[in-house]
Amino acid sequence: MSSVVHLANNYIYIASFTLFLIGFSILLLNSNLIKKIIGMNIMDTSVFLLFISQGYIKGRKAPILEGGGSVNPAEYVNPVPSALILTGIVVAVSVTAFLLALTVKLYNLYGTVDMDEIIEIRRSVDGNS
Amino acid sequence: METVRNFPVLIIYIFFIGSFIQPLVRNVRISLLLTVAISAVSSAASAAVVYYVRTNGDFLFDVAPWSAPWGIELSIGTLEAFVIAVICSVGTLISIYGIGMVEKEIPARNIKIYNALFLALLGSMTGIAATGDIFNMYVFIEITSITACGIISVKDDKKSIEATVKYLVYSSLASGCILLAIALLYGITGNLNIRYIHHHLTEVMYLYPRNVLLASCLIIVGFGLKAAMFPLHFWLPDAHSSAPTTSSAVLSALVLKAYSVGLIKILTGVFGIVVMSLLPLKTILMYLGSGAVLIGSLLAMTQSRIKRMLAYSSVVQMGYIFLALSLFNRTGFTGALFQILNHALTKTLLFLSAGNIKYYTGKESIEQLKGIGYRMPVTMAVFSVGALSMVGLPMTSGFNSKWYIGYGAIEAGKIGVLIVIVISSLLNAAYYLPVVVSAFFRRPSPGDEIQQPVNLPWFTSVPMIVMAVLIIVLGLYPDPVINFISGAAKIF
Amino acid sequence: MIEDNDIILKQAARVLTPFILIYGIYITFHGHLTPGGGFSGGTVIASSLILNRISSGNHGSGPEIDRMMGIASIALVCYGLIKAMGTFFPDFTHRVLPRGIPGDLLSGGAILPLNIAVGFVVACVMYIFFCLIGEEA
Amino acid sequence: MEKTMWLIYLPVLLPVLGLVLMIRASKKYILMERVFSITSAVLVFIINVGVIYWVSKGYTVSVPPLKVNNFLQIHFQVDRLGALFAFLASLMWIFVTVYSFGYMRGHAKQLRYFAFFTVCLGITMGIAYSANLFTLYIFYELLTVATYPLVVHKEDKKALDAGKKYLIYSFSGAALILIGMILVYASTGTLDFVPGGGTAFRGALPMGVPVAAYFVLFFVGFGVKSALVPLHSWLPAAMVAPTPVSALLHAVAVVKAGVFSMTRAVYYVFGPEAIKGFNAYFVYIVAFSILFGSVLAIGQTNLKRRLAYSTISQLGYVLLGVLLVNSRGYTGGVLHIVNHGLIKIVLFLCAGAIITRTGKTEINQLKGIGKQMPVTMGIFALASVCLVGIPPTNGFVSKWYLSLGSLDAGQPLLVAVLLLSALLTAAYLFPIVGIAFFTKGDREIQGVEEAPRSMLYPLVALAFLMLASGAFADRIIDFLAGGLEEAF
Repeated sequence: MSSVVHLANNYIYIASFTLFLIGFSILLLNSNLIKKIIGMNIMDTSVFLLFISQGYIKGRKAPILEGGGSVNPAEYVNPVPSALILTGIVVAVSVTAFLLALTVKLYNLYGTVDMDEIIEIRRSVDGNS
Repeated sequence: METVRNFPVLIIYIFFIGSFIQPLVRNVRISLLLTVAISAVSSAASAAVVYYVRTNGDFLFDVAPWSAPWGIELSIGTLEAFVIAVICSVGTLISIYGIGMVEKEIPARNIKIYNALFLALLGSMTGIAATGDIFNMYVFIEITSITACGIISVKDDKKSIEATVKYLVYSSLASGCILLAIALLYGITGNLNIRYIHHHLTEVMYLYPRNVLLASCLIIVGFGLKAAMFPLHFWLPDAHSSAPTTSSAVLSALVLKAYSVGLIKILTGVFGIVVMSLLPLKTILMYLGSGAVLIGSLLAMTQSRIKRMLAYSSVVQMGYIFLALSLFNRTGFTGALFQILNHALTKTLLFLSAGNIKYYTGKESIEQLKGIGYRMPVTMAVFSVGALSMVGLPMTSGFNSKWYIGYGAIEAGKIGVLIVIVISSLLNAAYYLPVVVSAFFRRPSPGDEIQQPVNLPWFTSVPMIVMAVLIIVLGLYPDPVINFISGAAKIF
Repeated sequence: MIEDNDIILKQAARVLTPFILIYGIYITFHGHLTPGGGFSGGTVIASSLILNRISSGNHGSGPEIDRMMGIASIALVCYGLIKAMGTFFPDFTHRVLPRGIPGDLLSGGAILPLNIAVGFVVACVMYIFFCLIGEEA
Repeated sequence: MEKTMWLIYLPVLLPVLGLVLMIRASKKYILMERVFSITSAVLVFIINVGVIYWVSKGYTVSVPPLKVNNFLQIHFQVDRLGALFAFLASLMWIFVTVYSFGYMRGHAKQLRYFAFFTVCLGITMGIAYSANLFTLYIFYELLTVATYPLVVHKEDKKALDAGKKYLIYSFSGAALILIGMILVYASTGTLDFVPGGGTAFRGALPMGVPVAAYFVLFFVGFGVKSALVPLHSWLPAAMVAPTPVSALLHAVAVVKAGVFSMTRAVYYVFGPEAIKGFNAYFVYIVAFSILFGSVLAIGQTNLKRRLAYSTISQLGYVLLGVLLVNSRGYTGGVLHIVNHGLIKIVLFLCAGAIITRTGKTEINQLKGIGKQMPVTMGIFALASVCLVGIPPTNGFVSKWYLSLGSLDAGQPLLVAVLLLSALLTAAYLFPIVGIAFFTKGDREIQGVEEAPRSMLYPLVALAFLMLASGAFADRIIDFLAGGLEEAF
């Protein structure tokens, strides 16, 4: 019984870990490059979800100042994780953009986006080259 | 003397601003010379930092106007100063070598981009070593992975693009794990500065034992994957062998080291000795290290192409570093740091000479290298110095790092580790010496008779000769370096 | 390959581009006040550039890319220098870029110029990406 | 008494200097490499004469240690044993260098041959002068690296295979010594050679590892280079090298370095008391090696391979003397280093002369060679007599001390082994002399004339030296006796 209660109030951890594992396995096991990139994004979003959920305090507002009044930190949620995740998102976007650019180049060079086929072609080319 | 305190940040700025300027430079030669100038300036600055740390000990430096727990701070100790000095100086030598060779391997339109990526890579590696904030370290790790993949794919041919994709996939896997570990640690301790996390972690550890265990496993897997720890090293041979010469030299000599230093900083800084001894880290690192050292050498023996063999031998040498770390004693740690310096020099030397051979004679596989010693005397002489250092001959720096790790193993009571090290240096001999033997003592196959010996332009041969001399000097008299390093080993 | 019967597209693009640009610039300049800032503002500016490029035909982009690359790297260098100023001469930035009254345009100290630089960089890089990938197809 | 003499560095560094000059200079003049190698050999010999003069006066010539790291130092110090070995090696080096002028005429890549030949001289001096285990280990490994190019000089398939085998054996031996060295440092805290051995080895060792385990590491490690039977197969294979190389390296420098380091390990690292408990087992291994080497030698048809197997068994004599761990055994063993070195080098040089003149390497092809090359074969016969150990010659003196030593150690069986092996030595040497003088020469041998003068003079000089060492054996024994009391 206590484990169910334990799971109940840690649902954030469960959600982010399952998402992480899904993304991890897609990125690792799938041979299609586009699917790999999608898997990578799922993995990154799950980590961002966990990171931001660490900063959430029940019953408080989002950390945006209206009209520059006096700032009482007690009313607001912890802003640090969301600021960090901005950088995290930028990093994830740039890695995705780089991977997409490489996929386009690979498609032009090999005519396919599937890593296994690419390895076959290269091995057959290397074999007789 | 106080201005030296902001040199580490200055080095990072110089590298990044230098890499931003690169696209603006008009012709290719100026951009290559700019790279050399910038890395030379920063290695001078890093030498000043080393001198400063040697005289007045560690120091902290707040990058932003806010102080530690909120702003990012750089904690520069003996370990960090040493690693920054290694990165900058070896980077300078590689960039000097690059003046002659980069134009020959990378298509002209990409050279400016290559130089920008090269400087950004050196800057982000210095960042990994210098920073005291783990999220900032994560950002630098990401920059290093992207720029490292960049300088592989800049060669624009089939193999390098495919190797880059593979490398980028693996490294984004690792980054995911590292970021998840950081999220967990942040969840428990509430801040990102290494010192503060360590402070809170020791209190809060008993409340969240599973979080700490999971975070440490994720960090080991993440950094292990990036630093080519033994079972997670499969991306390395493709990536390092299909990259252009200078980038494969930077990759295996410096990038792997930066990640292992990141691992050391987090393990000793964030977790600290108390937590580390609770976690089964010792046994994990020892078995993975021994696996790398033995099985890596066997894999390297089966290779027929030089660059792939050198790539596998990088896995072996990284295995030495992890083996030395697993000993958890002062001599072992000094051995690990000295091995970082030794491998950075030796591996760069070997990759550069392999690149030379490939360019001047177009030969890549080891059988074709018969009698090449007489065609390229300087390159092969330098290559054999590097090979003998890898084998651990007494007069070379390779022996000293093996001696320290071996002696540390005995002090830690693990004679098995010493035997593993000695067996692996024999295995290293088994795949390095045939190359040297066939270069000097085998007559060239009838096909390619020897033309007269190739004389290399000065900027290609000078860095290689400097590195060979450094290897021998470090072999004969490593004392000043080792006394400086053992300052970092006080934590054990 | 763009025949003249695409007048509608050209006219619509000519009408829309200034509004998109102003909106992007607004987001970039008010980065420290309203959500958005360098990155999102830069992408909006880039979208207006890309709209313009499509509407006026995918003609050769070699020199354009170099120019854009130049602008991006100049903006990056300025970003780096402003950051370096902040680190090495903290009091200098207060005098030149005042903290000001929270809430109005010049209140963010060094954040505003940084946002502008980042906006330029992102706009140029996005545009270069589009040209490169567009060229390949 | 300590006497610092900076000249010691010269023999160790000179050949390296010679190497560099040779590579630079020889592009212009052909003969330059020969001039350099003979001058460095003579210079080193002169320095060794000075060293042995001071050492015989009771001084130990040394140089302040160079600090490598805070564990290890490179330290040169010459005591009686080191001075004797250095003197012997440098003396013979001169003659063999002159001999190889004649032998190498017409061979390819002479520059590389003479360069590495001189470097090996420096490294052998390094081994002789080393004052701690680490310096000995450095030069021990460098010797393998420097002798490899000489072994594979012909660069044909056979030479490269022999070279590969040589490398594998030597590096595995060196690896064992590295482990032993680190263990010794960990348990005793120092690697320096202390006459009479480290005190730590007398009691129990901190790690609870028995002293015998340490000694096995060193015994096998150094045993590889001193061609003990189970680890000997690289020596006959290395006979592929040109004769001066196999003469000098495999009769004097390489194998003697192995035996010399074993003596250093027994008497200066572990010390006689520590070894006394378990030296019986090692002595029997060595005895087996003596007999096995001689038996195999009889079966060989190739002249140089037969001499190689005889080296294996003769080295067994030296190890026997060293491992008996009593003063007379020690004297006999070290004396045999000197005697065997002189005799074996003469035998190899005669073989070289025969090969250059007739091109024949098999023993049964040499029928009646005695009539054609009387001087060479006469010296060969003389050397065989010395090696067998017939009374007036130097071979007899060392065998006499060895048997006295084994009697002191209470091992009468060893005396029987010594006598039996003397018989076997006669069994594989005298038939050669028989074939040479007392059988009718067949046609190819008729036209052969005497060895060229540049090879004959060093041969004759070495023969006289061989006889002299027999006559003045007591001078050498007194020289050694001086160093005995500290060792025991």
